Amino acid sequence: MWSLTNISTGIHDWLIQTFNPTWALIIEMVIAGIAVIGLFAVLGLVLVLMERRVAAWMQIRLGPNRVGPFGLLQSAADTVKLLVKEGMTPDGADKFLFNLAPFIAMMVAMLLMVPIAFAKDFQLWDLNIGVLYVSAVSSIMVISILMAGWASNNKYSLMGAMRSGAQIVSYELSAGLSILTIVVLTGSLNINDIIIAQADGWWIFKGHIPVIISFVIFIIAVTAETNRAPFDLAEAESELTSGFHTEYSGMKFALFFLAEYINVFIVCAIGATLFLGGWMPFHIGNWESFNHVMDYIPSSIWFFGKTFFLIFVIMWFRWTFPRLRIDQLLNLEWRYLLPISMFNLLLATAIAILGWHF
Amino acid sequence: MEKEELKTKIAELLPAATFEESGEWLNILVTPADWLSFAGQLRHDERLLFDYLFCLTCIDFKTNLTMVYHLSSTTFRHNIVIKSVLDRARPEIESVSHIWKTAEFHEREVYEMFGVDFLNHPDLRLLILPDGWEGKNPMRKDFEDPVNMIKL
Amino acid sequence: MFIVKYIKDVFSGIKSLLVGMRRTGYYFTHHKEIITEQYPDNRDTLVMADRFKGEVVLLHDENNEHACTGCTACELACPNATIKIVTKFDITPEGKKKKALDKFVYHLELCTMCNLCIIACPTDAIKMAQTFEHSVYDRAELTKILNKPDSKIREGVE
Amino acid sequence: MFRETEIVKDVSSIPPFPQDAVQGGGGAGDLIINVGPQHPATHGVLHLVITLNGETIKKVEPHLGYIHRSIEKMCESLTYRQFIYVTSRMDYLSAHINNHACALCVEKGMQIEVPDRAQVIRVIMDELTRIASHELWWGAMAMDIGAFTPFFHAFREREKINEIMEETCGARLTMNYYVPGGLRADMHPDFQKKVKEFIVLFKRKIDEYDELVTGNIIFINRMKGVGMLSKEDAVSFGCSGPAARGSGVHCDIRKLYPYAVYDKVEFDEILETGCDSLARYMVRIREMKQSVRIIEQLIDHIPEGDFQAKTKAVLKLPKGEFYTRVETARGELGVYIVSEGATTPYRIKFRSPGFSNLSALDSMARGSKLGDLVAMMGTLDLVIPDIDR
Repeated sequence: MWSLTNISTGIHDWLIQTFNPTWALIIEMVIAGIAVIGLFAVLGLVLVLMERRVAAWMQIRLGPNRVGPFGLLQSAADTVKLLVKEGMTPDGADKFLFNLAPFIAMMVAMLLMVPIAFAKDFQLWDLNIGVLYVSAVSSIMVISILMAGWASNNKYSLMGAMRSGAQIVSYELSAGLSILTIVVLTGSLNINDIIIAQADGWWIFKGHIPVIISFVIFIIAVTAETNRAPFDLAEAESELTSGFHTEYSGMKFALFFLAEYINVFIVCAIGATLFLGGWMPFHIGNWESFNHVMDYIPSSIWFFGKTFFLIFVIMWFRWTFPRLRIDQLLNLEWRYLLPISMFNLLLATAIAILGWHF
Repeated sequence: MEKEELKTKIAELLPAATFEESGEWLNILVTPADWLSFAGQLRHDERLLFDYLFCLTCIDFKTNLTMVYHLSSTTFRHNIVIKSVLDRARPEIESVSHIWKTAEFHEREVYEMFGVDFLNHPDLRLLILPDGWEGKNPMRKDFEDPVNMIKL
Repeated sequence: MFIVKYIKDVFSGIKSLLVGMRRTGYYFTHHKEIITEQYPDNRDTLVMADRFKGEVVLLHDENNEHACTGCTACELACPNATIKIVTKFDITPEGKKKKALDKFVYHLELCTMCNLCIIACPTDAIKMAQTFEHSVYDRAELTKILNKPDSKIREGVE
Repeated sequence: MFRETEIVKDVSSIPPFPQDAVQGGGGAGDLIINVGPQHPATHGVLHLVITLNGETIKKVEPHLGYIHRSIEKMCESLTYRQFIYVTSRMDYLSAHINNHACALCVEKGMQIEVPDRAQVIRVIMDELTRIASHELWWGAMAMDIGAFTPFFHAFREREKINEIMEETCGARLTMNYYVPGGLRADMHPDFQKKVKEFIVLFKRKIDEYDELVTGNIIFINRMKGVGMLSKEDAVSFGCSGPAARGSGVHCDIRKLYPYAVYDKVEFDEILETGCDSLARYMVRIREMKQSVRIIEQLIDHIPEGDFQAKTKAVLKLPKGEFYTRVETARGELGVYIVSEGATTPYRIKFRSPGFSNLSALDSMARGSKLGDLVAMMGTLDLVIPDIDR
């Protein structure tokens, strides 16, 4: 089976042999940092292009088709445009917080990248509380939005930020509860353990009804948490012009923009890991030969395939549904998602204890 | 109700009104002093029920300003036109915005375009013209704007 | 019962959302439905409707002759002062003075393509052209003189 | 699925808003925001000063005039043939219908008999315009609510109508096709064929609208109970068109005071009694189907004959006053001409539907959420040049 294991262990061994352990670790960190930043840039470009294409096709348009072959370089051109634009800071703004906010958004997105297993044995840090880490760090996101909204000294921005605060805090709950379903079934918070537990079938097939319910709730909750339509109340174009990033321009805007897409990628990666087996190929119980054939497809392709499928679903939502109103949004969480996911967690626990899953 | 019926009915309500029947609808000429009480009667009288004020405007006849109210009833489907001649130097008439709510906006428009002062209007401010507009009222016949008006 | 209604609500809600997603999903997979026109690329094949009102032109025939008598009917018909006719006096072979067109000034920047001048013209000298790419760098370029240099009125047009 | 919002029905329970607050600082806890003159939801240069308490609207105050061109004053210096074209620029989405109102008024004054052929073509054109206008409204309103895709789907059908218009009238938006006494030109030879093609296409596509928007649970919850406009208020505010018919006011000019050939075709006046945004939405959706019904009845029965009556070269209305009203896509458009017997009107007044409909916005919006305001503005279908004139 082709995997990235050899490359990563190779580099590690070479570094250990060449330098003393401290330096080796530092160099490894630098490499990881550069890799993450590189991944960020590439993902940002790919996801923006994907969003525009998905939107265009659903809207019976062609989408970007001018820059480069099939418009593939469109998002690169956009990046250049945003880079050379003037990044204005409004006069009445709290300058320090205003400039800090996009970087916090970006930092959160970077931190979230840590425990994700991109392929077999290809993970920045095999954290034993990986799932907990993700749900803890992702709630820092709201701080950057509140900061941006408050520091802009703009009424639209402030309203967007306040909406976003209420929204993210509420939806953390059901996202967390639906993650717990898997934790209960696996019995571990470690992301690698969760993936290994799905070696004989993904949780969405093995765990039947409770996992399917929690998968649906998870998708809804993370769509809300990443502020994407139909839950894009924080930027609600037709109501608040552009919400919390009304006053941002140039690179600072680009950072927010990028952070949004990276967040989408990360939550989809988590969803794919928990429910669809991460890099684990499609296995069915003890059909050895079938499983063996599936193993020939590299694990990174499995991972990215599943993640991009979930990203597509979230984009599909965005280009189909109207936006909810703020009170309806909170009603949906507190009256529907939260009770259902609590009940569902109970169900999942019962199934886990009784061993009714496959 | 037909024109004649309307005419007799209205003559009962307001003997001072003068009529003109040449047009499509019955035209009634009232004095500004009579207007407010007459409007209330038109709106609430059982047999008239003019509840739909569909057009409110003013005409500058150079010698006077004439307010024109087009009224209709959604119950009986009859229409009348009320006219009231105002003094051009000091045009004043009672507001009817509490009888027909649509009059509030229309009267504000007439106020700024013709300078008609509506007494007891709840919020008589400029609606269309920019804040701090000074000078004459644009829709009057003697208004000249040397910058923006092109004479053909 | 409350619970039954609750569950029913949830399912009918989800169903209505899925119906919408099926529609967008259909268009996502059926690219034949795409209706985008790639304008500057299809310029060669682009056919404008024959009545399209692009700009006013004065018709000239192959002898560089037009049918404009300089009667200013179009100038009077125009609501925007778009057309200005400048006339001159020609000397006919009999030695009489005759009014004729000197310059047909047309301000494209003022024109609203209302077509009233075309209706007003008694000799059908002007018509609407199907051009529509009028953008220029200088506003002055939009003021045009429609009669070509040295053009004359066609014989027999009164 | 979601709980219905509690709309504050009794507006008087909200304390009156201090007048000076709009100019300067607000009352305690009030947030004053300016929606417009440049804002994605106003679809034009409308300026609303909104006083908010949290997300709840306390007062909406429209400030107009950003696109005021004083068309009424302009028309005073244009002849009766010339002034019609200006009115296309008022409610640019129902340009044909505006022109129709003006042409009718001049014809009424001059007592011109319009040939049957012209009248039938006028009605077909009016109804096509109405469909096109409602299509645009549908897409734009869905976009206000937050769904972007319907906008493009609506434009696909609208484009077909525009093509028909372009072929016959020579323009896509401001056609100036109607002249006093009939039409400027006869219909294009392909006109009937194209319209029939459009009807086939439209009937197939209108069901998609229901799938995409009308049946959507989020959409229904955004619209239901939002922007209540009672029947009495609708009449008192002078609302007309779909905005009033959503409140159950019988106000379709085509039925009440038929003009052209509207008394010879069969169609239903759509009335909804919901009084809310959803009712106004449903009125427009159902009205499109009625427009198609009218076109279907007429398209095969366009009588032969002249498309224009013989008129004098210079039109002079006799001294007097003339008022005509027609049903545009937004409601009742009244044209009031005061003539002194000259070649130009002495005074012209356009009673535009948008102006009256807008005046109802304040009382509709009080007590609801900021997100509802865009839904209300969407279903009132405000076209700003129509309001400002």
